[in-house]
Amino acid sequence: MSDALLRLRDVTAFYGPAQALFGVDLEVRAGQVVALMGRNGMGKTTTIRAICRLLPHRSGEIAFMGRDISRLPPHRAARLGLGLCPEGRRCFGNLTVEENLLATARPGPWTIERIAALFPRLAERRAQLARTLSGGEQQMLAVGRALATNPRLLILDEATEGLAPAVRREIWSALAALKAEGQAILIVDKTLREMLRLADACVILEKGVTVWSGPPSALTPELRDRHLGV
Amino acid sequence: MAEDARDTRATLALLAALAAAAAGAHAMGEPFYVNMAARVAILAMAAAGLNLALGFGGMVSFGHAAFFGLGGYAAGVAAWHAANQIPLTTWPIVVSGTDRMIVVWAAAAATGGLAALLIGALSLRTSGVQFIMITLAFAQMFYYFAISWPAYGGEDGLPIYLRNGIEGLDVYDPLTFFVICFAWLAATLAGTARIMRARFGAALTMARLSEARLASAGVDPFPVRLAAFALSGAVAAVAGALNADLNGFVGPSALSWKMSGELMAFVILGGVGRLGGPVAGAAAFVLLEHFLGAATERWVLVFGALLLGVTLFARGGLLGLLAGRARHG
Amino acid sequence: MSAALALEQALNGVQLGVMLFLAAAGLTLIFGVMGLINLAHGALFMTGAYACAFLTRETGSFWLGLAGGALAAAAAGAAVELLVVRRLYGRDHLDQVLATFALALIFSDAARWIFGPQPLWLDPPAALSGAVPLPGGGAYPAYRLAIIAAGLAAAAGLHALIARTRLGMRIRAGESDREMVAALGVNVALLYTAVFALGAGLAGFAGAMVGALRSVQADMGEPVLILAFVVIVIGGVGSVKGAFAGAMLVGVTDTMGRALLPALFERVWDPATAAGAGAAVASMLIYMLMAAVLVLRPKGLFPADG
Amino acid sequence: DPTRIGMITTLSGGGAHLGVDVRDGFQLALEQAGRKDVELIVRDDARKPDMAKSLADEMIQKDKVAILTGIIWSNLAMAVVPSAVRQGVFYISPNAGPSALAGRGCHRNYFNVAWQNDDLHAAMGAYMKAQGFKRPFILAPNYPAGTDALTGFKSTFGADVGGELYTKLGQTDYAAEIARIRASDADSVFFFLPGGMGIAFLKQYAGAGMTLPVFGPAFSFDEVILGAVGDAAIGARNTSQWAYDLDNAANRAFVEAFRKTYGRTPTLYASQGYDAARLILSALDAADPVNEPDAFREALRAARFESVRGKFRFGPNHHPIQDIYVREVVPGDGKPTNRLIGVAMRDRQDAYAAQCRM
Amino acid sequence: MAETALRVEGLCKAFGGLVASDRVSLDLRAGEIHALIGPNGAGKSTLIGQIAGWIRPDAGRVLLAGRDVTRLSPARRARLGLGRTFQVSTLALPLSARRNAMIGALARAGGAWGFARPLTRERVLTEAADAALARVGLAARADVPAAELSHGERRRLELACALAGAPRALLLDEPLAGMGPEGAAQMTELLDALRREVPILLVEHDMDAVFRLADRITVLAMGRVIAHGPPAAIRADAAVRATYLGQDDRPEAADV
Ligand SMILES: Nc1ncnc2c1ncn2[C@@H]1O[C@H](COP(=O)(O)OP(=O)(O)OP(=O)(O)O)[C@@H](O)[C@H]1O
Ligand SMILES: Nc1ncnc2c1ncn2[C@@H]1O[C@H](COP(=O)(O)OP(=O)(O)OP(=O)(O)O)[C@@H](O)[C@H]1O
Ligand SMILES: CC(C)C[C@H](N)C(=O)O
Ligand SMILES: [Mg+2]
Ligand SMILES: [Mg+2]
Repeated sequence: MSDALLRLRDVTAFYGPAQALFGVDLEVRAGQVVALMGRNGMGKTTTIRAICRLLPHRSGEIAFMGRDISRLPPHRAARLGLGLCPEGRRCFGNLTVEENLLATARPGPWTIERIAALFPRLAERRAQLARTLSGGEQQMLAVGRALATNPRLLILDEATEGLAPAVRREIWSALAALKAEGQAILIVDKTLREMLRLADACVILEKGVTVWSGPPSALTPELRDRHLGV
Repeated sequence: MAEDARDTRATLALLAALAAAAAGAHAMGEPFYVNMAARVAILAMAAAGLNLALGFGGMVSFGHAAFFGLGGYAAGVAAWHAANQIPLTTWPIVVSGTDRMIVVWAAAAATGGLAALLIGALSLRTSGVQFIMITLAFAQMFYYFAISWPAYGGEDGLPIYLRNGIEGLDVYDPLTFFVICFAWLAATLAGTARIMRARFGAALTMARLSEARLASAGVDPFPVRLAAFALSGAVAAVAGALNADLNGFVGPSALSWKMSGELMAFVILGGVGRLGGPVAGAAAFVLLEHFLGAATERWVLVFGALLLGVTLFARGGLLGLLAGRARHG
Repeated sequence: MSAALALEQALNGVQLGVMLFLAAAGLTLIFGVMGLINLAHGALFMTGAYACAFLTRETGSFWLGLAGGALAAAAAGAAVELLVVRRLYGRDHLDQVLATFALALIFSDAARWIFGPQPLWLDPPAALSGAVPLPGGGAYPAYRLAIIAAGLAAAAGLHALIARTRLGMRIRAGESDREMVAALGVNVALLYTAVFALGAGLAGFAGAMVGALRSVQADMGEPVLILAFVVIVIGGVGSVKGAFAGAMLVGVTDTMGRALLPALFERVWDPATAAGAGAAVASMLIYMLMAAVLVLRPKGLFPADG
Repeated sequence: DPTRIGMITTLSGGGAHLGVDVRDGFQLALEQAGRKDVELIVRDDARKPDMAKSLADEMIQKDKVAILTGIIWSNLAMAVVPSAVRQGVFYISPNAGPSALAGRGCHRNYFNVAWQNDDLHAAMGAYMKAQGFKRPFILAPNYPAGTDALTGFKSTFGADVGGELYTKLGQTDYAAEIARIRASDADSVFFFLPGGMGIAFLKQYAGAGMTLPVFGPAFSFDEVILGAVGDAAIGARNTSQWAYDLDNAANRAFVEAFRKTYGRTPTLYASQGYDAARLILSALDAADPVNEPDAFREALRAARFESVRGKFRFGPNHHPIQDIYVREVVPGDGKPTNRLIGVAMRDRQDAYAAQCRM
Repeated sequence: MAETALRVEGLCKAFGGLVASDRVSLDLRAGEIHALIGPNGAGKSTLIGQIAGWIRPDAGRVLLAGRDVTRLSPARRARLGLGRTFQVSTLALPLSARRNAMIGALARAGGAWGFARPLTRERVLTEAADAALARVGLAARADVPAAELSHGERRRLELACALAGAPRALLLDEPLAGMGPEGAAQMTELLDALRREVPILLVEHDMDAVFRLADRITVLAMGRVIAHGPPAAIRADAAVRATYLGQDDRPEAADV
């Protein structure tokens, strides 16, 4: 048996006629932090879109909590406990900070107050329209919005992109706190050092295919050079 | 292209059927059905004009009744002035009314084309819904003007007691009049086919399918679209003039939004962006209106359901059923 | 023009504006959230009026009729969304225009079929018959005041719904990023049906109220639909605030134009000509307004995305 | 071959009950006559001139009718009649009587069996003047019959009125107009708003708390309209060439038969439809319209039928010369009804007859 | 020094508060491939848009072969010799590959105002189109509708459309996006060969291709040029590694 929270087997995906994923395997267990890695354009975001049912399904297995979700509409998948913080933040610009958190919130341990305590900056900006927030604040809001859905699996796609170093550090420490509470996280990020420090397992994609997976300790410099270009 | 050839064949078959229907009705001494065929030809011509903008150019105009109606009024006003022997203008030069068809057609085409040029120049600055709505609004402007401007009948419309004529032809003979309308329709379709196969058509098609690609190739989409829109308006106006002559009447309803909607419905019903689409659509409409109208009072309901069905399910329109799958969208 | 007359005409303008707002709010909401042009909106307005007339006749109570009118229109809207409109979201505007044009034809002919070709007459409730004195010596029909009040209340309610409730937040979020709303667990299909029903219900409410003032007939929705288009294009397609501003502008412009222009023209022409020309210019006035707004601000006064 | 009669009339929309009554009155007369050789084709014009025009063309060309009738509205009549009569068809108007067709535009094949548009209004002008009103506010829709109406009114009352207003044909919201009446110094209101327009106006007029006495032609106060308007109309006075309580044998029989067949009291239009049919039938007895058009025309001109309005004859322009009565709206059985209170004008002949050269 | 085909001077563009181009200057010389790289949202496409005339810059100039074209429409610039492809395909899918390419040659061969002669008999156009198709290796696919072409073939057709207009400078926005490994290799080869005919400003996320093709690289981040130079220098640049290429285990320079 497998205690996998999320499991992908040989998943393919297309943007119209263009194939982006050619065979992705991936597994996240309860309480685990998994880093999804690969160079630009290798299919990380696409994999996440496939998980969240934002792309039509072609082939392969996508299971969440032991249940096949490949045919579900996005909202049903989300309600099973996927909390997405998407690439590019995509906050609801015409809603206030508080409304962004409330609009899609679901009951659970993550209340608005708790999120406000995690990101005090958001609490200060409660009534401000999201589109007028700075990039970093929007990023916090996107993370907070995903948490407010009280997910079983938090999915972070480039959650530190374009952020000032200080803000970035705040986010990393918040994520460490989440991990300590047992929150499962699937994470994509450009800053390897911080990510690897947090991750329990790594998955590397190249041109839409899973080419390697294993614990961070097994990620040799040779592997990094070959697959991550560093 | 193979599809083109099929399209052309279907179009020719439709035209032949229309001509045969008129000839048959004439032989059986049924002038009413000859006139009905003329009505099909006229409406098909107007829809073919719209098809140039909407089908081939991708400009969803909800205001083509403006041009159709203006053409009708051009004919009506010219005839009114001729009948009452009042000059149209006395300054700077005296222009008198006329009942010569050729002059009326030229006047209608000029009026419709000019109006389309003006409306197009303003409307083509917008796109999408705004375009749909602003063309509708401009057409409504003409509609309300016609309704309330008392000089030419206002809401009551303008009866044309004397049909405009051509030297040497008896235009009161239904078959002669049909032949005139039919010739116009055939010329419109042939002209459209010709233009669409030439450079201009290629550019117009590209403006619809991929405006960015066209501009990147060094051709400004705006003038191409505007020219197609003006041409389309001119064709609709000539059809409007013929229609006024056929009915012996032109009124504001020729300018109403329902007329615009119906013209659009002909194009879609027949098949968007297909040469013969407007003919199939107009013929289906007129036939439905007449025979369904005779059979059931609820023909509008049936027509609506049919239109809905075609829009939702048969995306190539009637011609799509006849000549193969949809070209549009 | 005396002050009393000016006040009365201003109220007339506001009353027309309020009615237009109710009709336009649904249209603009539907467009803003779902990107759909709905030509059948006028038919939903008519549905509300017929349902109200029918229920009032059957139950004897105008109030039941009014509530039933709004509900019937909302139900019709939901049905239309589920059966037809749902298939049109991804399509281009041409298909939307045609399909909803067809729906409009079907609705009005069905109404003729069910209720007969002749108009129905509906009386305002007895409690609201008669006129209320105005300051300055005039008087104003109580029912029209009630329409203004109900319309403003509905506008306020709609504003509260959109601005304060979670449903409203989701509707607005859907305008901003439909995919993310779904990815975060909201059933967008259901949300759309709800928005469509809400818009239809508002239109039906307006139709029911106006039905008691004028007459209830199958083609009553068309002029309202066209005016509602003008309203939302002026106000900014997709913006409820814009719809309110646009509706008031159109209502007052139209009424004032009709009230003032003929009188103005009478100084030059005889009454018949002046009435004709005045009416001509007055009814074109709002279209000129619209053209001017679009030339100056192609996205309307309050663009939804800005 | 049977004689075909085409009836184009308004059966849907704001003025539908007018057409319905004309049709019902006409059909009643046909049934009573029981003639197998007369065929009636009825079509709805939806009060649209272009629709009426194309229906007329269809009836003439396809159905080959010999006689057309039925049109309610003057603007529709103006679109249809001139070309129809030119094509050799007879047109018998059961209602619309635009001045253009009574004067210079008259035609030998055109007969009006109701009244010329001015008639009832001219009678009301005379009546109101006699009653001592000084400043009536007058209004009508902006179309041929509307202009005829106000012209007719002023031709007897004089041009000095308290206010004059033209509204849009088919308009159903009169808030702005009522505000103007309120703000004027008028002492009474005379309006010509046929069909649904009158209902909307009267309801809104009462709802606005207006109390100036109202006057109008009979169409604005027929039994259908009174049923919709209710008590708001009580006290209003109107002019008519006919009333259901008019005392003559033909009328008594007609009202009774109509009530029996249709379960309602006939209106003015019903009486006009009835008279139109009876006129046609009387002429058909004398001649065939297709083969003997001249004889048929002479028979029409002789008007050898018993009109339900009593005395009836045609003037030289084929328009009636008749008495015009005054009626008052009084409380009735559940809903208000009209009562004959006097005569406004005797042997009224329209003012355009002199211009007609046939 | 080689002749400058295209020069951009101090371009600025802000969308509301977001600065998408911040005083960007660069040039494109005859015979070279100049790569423009940077994180998502760095402003690469926005820059291409401004060069091609789709987006009006707030400040700065665009010079095409020395001529200031900053105020000209995209079509005018194209007529002056600026060719481009788009990040998202702009092909007319229902039309054949040849028909797509013929449109590319339209302006060069006299413009759109021909109403009578069928396109199929326009020798200049067909020849220009066929030559361009042959150049990208699509000669055999000329009569196939674009919709039936594979993704890689479409990207090449897009290129052929641009080439049919005989451009004097070419802007390519992610020509390798969505291609499999072989497709990418083919396209890389094609671009390599093309540089001799027309200089290319290349936006691309595929670093293999970029480092293989580029004569020079400009790196954008948050609208600003953060590095500029030959590939080797860029690969070694700390700031570029930090913001774009990605970090290794060395301490992050920018991280405080
Ligand atoms: N909307 C789209 N349409 C077509 N192709 C796309 C689309 N989005 C991404 N792609 C292509 O799919 C492939 C995978 O992209 P994806 O965004 O998943 O990469 P990624 O690993 O997330 O890259 P990055 O590190 O840049 O975020 C790329 O080749 C990209 O060009
Ligand atoms: N019309 C616009 N309005 C507002 N913001 C815009 C607009 N166009 C682009 N942007 C923003 O400007 C920034 C630069 O966008 P641009 O498309 O140039 O990025 P890019 O470098 O091409 O990214 P990618 O590699 O993902 O294609 C982004 O943040 C984008 O969201
Ligand atoms: C209903 C009628 C009073 C109409 C009027 N007689 C007309 O000619 O239009
Ligand atoms: Mg990504
Ligand atoms: Mg880009």
